[in-house]
Amino acid sequence: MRPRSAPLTALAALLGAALLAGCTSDAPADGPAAPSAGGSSAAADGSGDSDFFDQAEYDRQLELAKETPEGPKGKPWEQMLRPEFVSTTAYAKKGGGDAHLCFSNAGVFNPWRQVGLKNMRAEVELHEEIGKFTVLDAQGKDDKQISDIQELTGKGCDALIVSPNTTATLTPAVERACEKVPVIVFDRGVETDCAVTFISPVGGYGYGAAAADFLVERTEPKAKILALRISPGVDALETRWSAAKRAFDKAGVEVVDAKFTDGDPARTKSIVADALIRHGEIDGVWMDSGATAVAAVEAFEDAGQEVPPITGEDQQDFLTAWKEKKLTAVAPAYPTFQWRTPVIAALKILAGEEVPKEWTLPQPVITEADLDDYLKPGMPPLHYAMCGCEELPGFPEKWGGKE
Amino acid sequence: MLTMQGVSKSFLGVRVLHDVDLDLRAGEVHALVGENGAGKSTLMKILAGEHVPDGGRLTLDGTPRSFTHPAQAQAAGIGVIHQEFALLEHRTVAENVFLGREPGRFGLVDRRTMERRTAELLGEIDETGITPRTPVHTLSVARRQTVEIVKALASDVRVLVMDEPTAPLAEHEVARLAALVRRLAARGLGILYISHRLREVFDLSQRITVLKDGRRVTTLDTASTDSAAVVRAMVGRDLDAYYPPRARPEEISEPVLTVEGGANDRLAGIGLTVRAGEVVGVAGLQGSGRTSLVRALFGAAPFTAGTMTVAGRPLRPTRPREAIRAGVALVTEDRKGEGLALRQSVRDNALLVTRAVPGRTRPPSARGAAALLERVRLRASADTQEVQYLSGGNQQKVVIAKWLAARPRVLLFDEPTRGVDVGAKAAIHTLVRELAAEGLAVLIVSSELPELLGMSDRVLVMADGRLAGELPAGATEEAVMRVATGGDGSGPDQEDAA
Amino acid sequence: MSTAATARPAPGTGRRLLTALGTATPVYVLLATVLIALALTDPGFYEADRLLAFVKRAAPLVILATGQYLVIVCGEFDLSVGAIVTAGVVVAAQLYASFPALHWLVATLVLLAAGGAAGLVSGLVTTRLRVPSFITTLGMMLILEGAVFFWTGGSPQGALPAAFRALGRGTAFGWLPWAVPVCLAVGVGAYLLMRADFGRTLLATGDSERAAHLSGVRVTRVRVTAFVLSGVAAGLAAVLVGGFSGVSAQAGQGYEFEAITAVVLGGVLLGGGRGSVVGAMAGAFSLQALFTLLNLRGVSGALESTVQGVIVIAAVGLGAADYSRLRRRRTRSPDTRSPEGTTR
Amino acid sequence: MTGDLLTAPGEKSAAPAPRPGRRLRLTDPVTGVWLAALAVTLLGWAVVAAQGGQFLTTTNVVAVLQNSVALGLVAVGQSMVILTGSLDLSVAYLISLGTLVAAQTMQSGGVLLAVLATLALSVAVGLANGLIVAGLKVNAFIATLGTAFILRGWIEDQYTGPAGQVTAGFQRLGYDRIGPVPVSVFLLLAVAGAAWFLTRRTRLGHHLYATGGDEHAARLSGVRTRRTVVVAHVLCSLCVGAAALFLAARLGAGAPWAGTEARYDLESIAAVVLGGTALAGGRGGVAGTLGGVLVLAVLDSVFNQLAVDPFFKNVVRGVVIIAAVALYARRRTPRRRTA
Repeated sequence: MRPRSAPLTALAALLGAALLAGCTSDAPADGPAAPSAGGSSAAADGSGDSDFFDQAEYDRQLELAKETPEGPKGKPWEQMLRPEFVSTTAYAKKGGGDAHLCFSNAGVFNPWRQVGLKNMRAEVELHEEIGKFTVLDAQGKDDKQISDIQELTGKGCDALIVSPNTTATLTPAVERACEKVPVIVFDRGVETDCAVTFISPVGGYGYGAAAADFLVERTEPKAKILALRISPGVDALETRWSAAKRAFDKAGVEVVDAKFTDGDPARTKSIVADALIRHGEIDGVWMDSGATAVAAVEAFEDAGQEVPPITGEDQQDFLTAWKEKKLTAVAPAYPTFQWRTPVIAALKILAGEEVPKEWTLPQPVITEADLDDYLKPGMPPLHYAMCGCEELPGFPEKWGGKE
Repeated sequence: MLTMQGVSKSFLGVRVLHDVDLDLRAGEVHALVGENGAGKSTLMKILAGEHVPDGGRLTLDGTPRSFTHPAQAQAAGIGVIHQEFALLEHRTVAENVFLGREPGRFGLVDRRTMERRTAELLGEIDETGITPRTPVHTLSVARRQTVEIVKALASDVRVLVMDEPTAPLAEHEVARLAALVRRLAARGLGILYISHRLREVFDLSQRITVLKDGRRVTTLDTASTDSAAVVRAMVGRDLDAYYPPRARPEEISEPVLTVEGGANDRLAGIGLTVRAGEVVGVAGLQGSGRTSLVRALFGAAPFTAGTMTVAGRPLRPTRPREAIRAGVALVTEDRKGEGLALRQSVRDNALLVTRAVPGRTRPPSARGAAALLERVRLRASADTQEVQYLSGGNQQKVVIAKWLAARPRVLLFDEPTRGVDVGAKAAIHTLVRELAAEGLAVLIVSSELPELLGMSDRVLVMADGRLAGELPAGATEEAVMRVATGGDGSGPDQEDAA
Repeated sequence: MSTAATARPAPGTGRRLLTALGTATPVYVLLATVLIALALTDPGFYEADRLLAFVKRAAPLVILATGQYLVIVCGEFDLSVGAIVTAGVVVAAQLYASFPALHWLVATLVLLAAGGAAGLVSGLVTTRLRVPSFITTLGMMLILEGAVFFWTGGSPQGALPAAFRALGRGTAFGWLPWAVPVCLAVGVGAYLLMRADFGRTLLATGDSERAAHLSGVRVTRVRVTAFVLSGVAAGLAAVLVGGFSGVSAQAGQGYEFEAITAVVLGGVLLGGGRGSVVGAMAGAFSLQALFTLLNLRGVSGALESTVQGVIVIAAVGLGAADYSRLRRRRTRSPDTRSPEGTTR
Repeated sequence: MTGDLLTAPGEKSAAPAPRPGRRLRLTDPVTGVWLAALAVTLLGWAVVAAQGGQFLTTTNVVAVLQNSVALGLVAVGQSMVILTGSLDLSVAYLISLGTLVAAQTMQSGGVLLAVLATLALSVAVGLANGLIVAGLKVNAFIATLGTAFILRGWIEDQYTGPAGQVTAGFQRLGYDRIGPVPVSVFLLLAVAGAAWFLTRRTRLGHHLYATGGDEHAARLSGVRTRRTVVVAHVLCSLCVGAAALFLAARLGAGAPWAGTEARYDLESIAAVVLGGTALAGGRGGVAGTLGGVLVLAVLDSVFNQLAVDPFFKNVVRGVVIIAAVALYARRRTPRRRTA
């Protein structure tokens, strides 16, 4: 018989196997919890920016941004804001032996994540008590990350670190994992509090507002602002934008264009050039992330115009351009040093030490004043300055830099 | 049974059919003849449901019909055997036979019934070499045609339209086909038989309808007419001198092409000489190695043994390019598939060889190209026209022009006038003879024995991949067939292992 | 031919023009429409420096479309050009990280050669191993993207110096962007190439590989050459893109589809054998002009792709419809006959 | 495109007709790709074992199967359009939109309505694709690329992030399993089985192959080729709709990048050709496609076990895809010269 009946046979066989094996579910035992609105993110159910705006969270972030964190000075990755500690004795690793840490990574699809992963690996190297460090990369696929988390829970990890690809979609998988191992979530959150700790910097509102406030301060009222965004639908970026929009609206500054660049510098240059033509001049540029900031700066130069106040991020190329071209700029950061913290947290948890339920890291903003502290010559253009990696083993070569 | 009255068709203002009337009786073989472009194809496509006529009526058994899709024509009982087979190479015979009308219920295909009925149909026409499950791509051309016919029979056709059914067939296969056609007619089918070959037409048909320039010229009773009358009706003049005069002995000079002991997996012990000024014919049954021979000479399916010289220099072409460099040219049997780049202009086709093989000759200027096309008596509205829109005869002239541009020493023709209308045929024959007279060595392969015998200064006969004999000019067709079939009438069954 | 001339009605100027434009007619109409719309939207668009800036912006896509045209017209696809651009920019940055003093010309030549090498591999795999080029170049795209980031650990490590970037960003004589003469040179070069023997044999190969082979065309070499040229064009585009916008890990993203769209928009037949390189370049200009128009009209960033999609389908759809009519009209001169077997 | 130039078409000596017996042919791509899947599994097992790991654990098997579902569903749909000689590049965006529509409808209108809405959306997109390809005669590559752009614009304009909420009951489709076999695998097998039955046993299936094999011949034989192309596109989109439903169940919400980040468009085409279906249409089938999907999934799992750099994975995948198709091309070269 040609393989024409193969699928049917297989189906029958599987059904038979199924009856013998009985039914199990990888969904959380008590059924998936209905994710509540609020928390660190909100699911949108339609269009418009307001869906991403959460007044309480906004206020909280703006306050946090002003506070001084607890913790060792000069080591922001160990600092925390308003910590509420929880006991972790239940998770303390019994007996000696090396710890097995596992990490489900959303992916390394941008330089920020690449720098971050290097930080994390270097942090792991610092600790001899970590015997094994398993990383599964979901390559940006939610579906794969769900499977990765399932796979990792079956691998005898002592603790599981998760950097979720998407907030909402990974919730059930994380809940399931919580039942088996202590889970540490960082960067984006998930809509469950089952994780032992959730590590993140202050947040998108803080970022967006810091940048917007700077522009409001440096421009006249009624100024024309160009907003350059990467792409729609990314929650972290949407919160930045909604905070900025609010700040602009309040100050009466006009956002003449809000455009998506896809993170493509060529496209960014075209957009800025066309905006200059449409609006005559642009008084300020707000960006939801720094990837294309230098391209925007160049577009002004190429058009023979002075670069207006501009916001960027702590990426090396932007800091270099800032210094060399004496820009009026500010660089809020979403620091990559947060990739170190989960490892530290995991070891604390395995040692039974208490950790904050929400470990909120400081989120410094680079200003004219401290630009020189962050700009390290010899680092590659897409490096993120706020990596907290200067003291780590292998610096700067592992990060692609030179002494 | 089938009548067409006043059928007209225009393509954007240009009329290609004017008020054509035609009637077909049950059990009749009705031949449709005419030069290329006379409107035969369009008429056939209207019957097949591929084109919708602008005017006129079509009735089948007294019921008026109009088709907008081939499926409707089929359902009405009209089957069409196209010149280019409508077969799916990678599907089985049964799947092809029942394509578009698979048996079964609820949209399911009843394979068993399908295969059984295919076997029955094959049995009905005594075809034993094909099984329903054979994939079509493993079949020979003749057998594929049989599958096409079975396909038509499977849909209970009442009318069968056959477009140049013998064009791809060898002589003995033609005889088989003729027998089959007669049988089908005897079963009460009406058969519309389109052909260029008048001999078949007279052999098979009861009536002949002649089309010219989109109009019906006449319909004749086959029994009471002769081929001269039909040709006159087709071309509107007499064509007495079919073939140009042969070469006089003094016009034939030194050998240009020689082969000794040429062999490959299809050929063995080939030894031949073609001299400048000479036209040598190659006869043989389909599969006897005629095409393999010219392809070996051209390097397309090279000899693996033996020696070959062109103009005194040894040559062992392993690719056409090498043969071309040495001055060998091949006009292939498959004009559309191998001879022309159909979407390119007349000029680009004519210059293709000189452009592809620099060094042999420089590509002629635009004026040179025009002179070349005039030389082959091409009738085209402009040399920037795409060749696909030319008639078969004109296309063939472009192929010949392509080779002349490269100034060859040896011209190989494989079926030079296949699918070419009567007028263009004569022009090509004249041209071939002229070229020989200019000192080229010419080798012609043709399935049409009258053409071969009329054109050649001598005829080589092939059988089983070998040269079985050589006959002088003026040999009879019977003599050729005797050599080709092994001389003792062991019969036309000696075909390929198909 | 002399007999034909009398029978044929003298074609009107319009018809002759249509015939000359050939299959690319719809793209010229589209280009003209978009250019007029641009003029209405922004009267300053036709000032010399603005126009030059537009050409500069369009240059990478035009060059990619030119390369892609060569591949498509011989019956193949090249999906790897976007990856070659990305890889090119990253490789250049990496080169400068290791050899900061590298002369810009050397770096440029390295990129062109590397692009050509990638094209050579694609071409050889396609012709020798008979893998459909869609798959070959899809695989090449995965391989290039993977390899280059595997090598650099995810992101390029060096910055591109001003000298290297001049070709994509700088100007000659203070007013002429270098990208414009480069683009012009590529355009003229491709036009001449297509008129030359190579171009004609390339078209014939795309039309009928068998016929070309039996006419002495070295079809494998012709095809491989087309792939190599497409790769070199992508390498050149990488130089321009890298120059225009600097180091980026996603410099070439989406360029492969844009280039193919541009070529098809230009009336070139996917599958080979028909279409002009000028049409392909016009397709690229139309696409870029369309992007600019959408930008200038302030169409919501998100809806931009919808507009693009609709226009591409409409233009190509209209092209297919228009073309068949044009073809028939040309066909039916009295001495030529119905197309035979062209329906395939 | 690259036919055998060296053989005279008129003289193709017929190979002996294949014996009617139904023996397992190793040269058959379907057999080949399943053997390859087996080989990759064994290889993975050996390599992982050599590194001191275990490959064939329940966890891994579950992961392999689970990871095959979404791609499998899309690839099954893609096989049907490719068999018909067409192509669908809009699948990735359709998945994204599908998950969003499913999750949102489910939040307000219940599971049944959500399923119907998603499938209705799929039919609409498939119909649009089919009509543009068959009706407007736009090359499938461009046509579906165009619809992809249209869908993309729609998604980006309408959605700013994950939306909607899937009911707990529906989530079981994404998470439950029976023994080591996730229930979603049964969804895949059901869809694949239906597709297989459709292509092999029904009139429509015969017409799909016929249209892909030689559209002109099919049309002359009375096959409604345009209708067939349209139906193939609708069927493909329905499979994609099923994939969207599965992903919605798995993700618990709709995600605007669910389809694009996984590059389901190109990946599904890769899986289909890996499974031995000719890109030109007319040859191949669903059974091979499933094998192709499995090869990719197993490969991925092996990479996971060995902690291969994700960038390097792409290199290997590219090489595997090219190599596989090169092998098929070699096998398809008939051995004509031995006659």
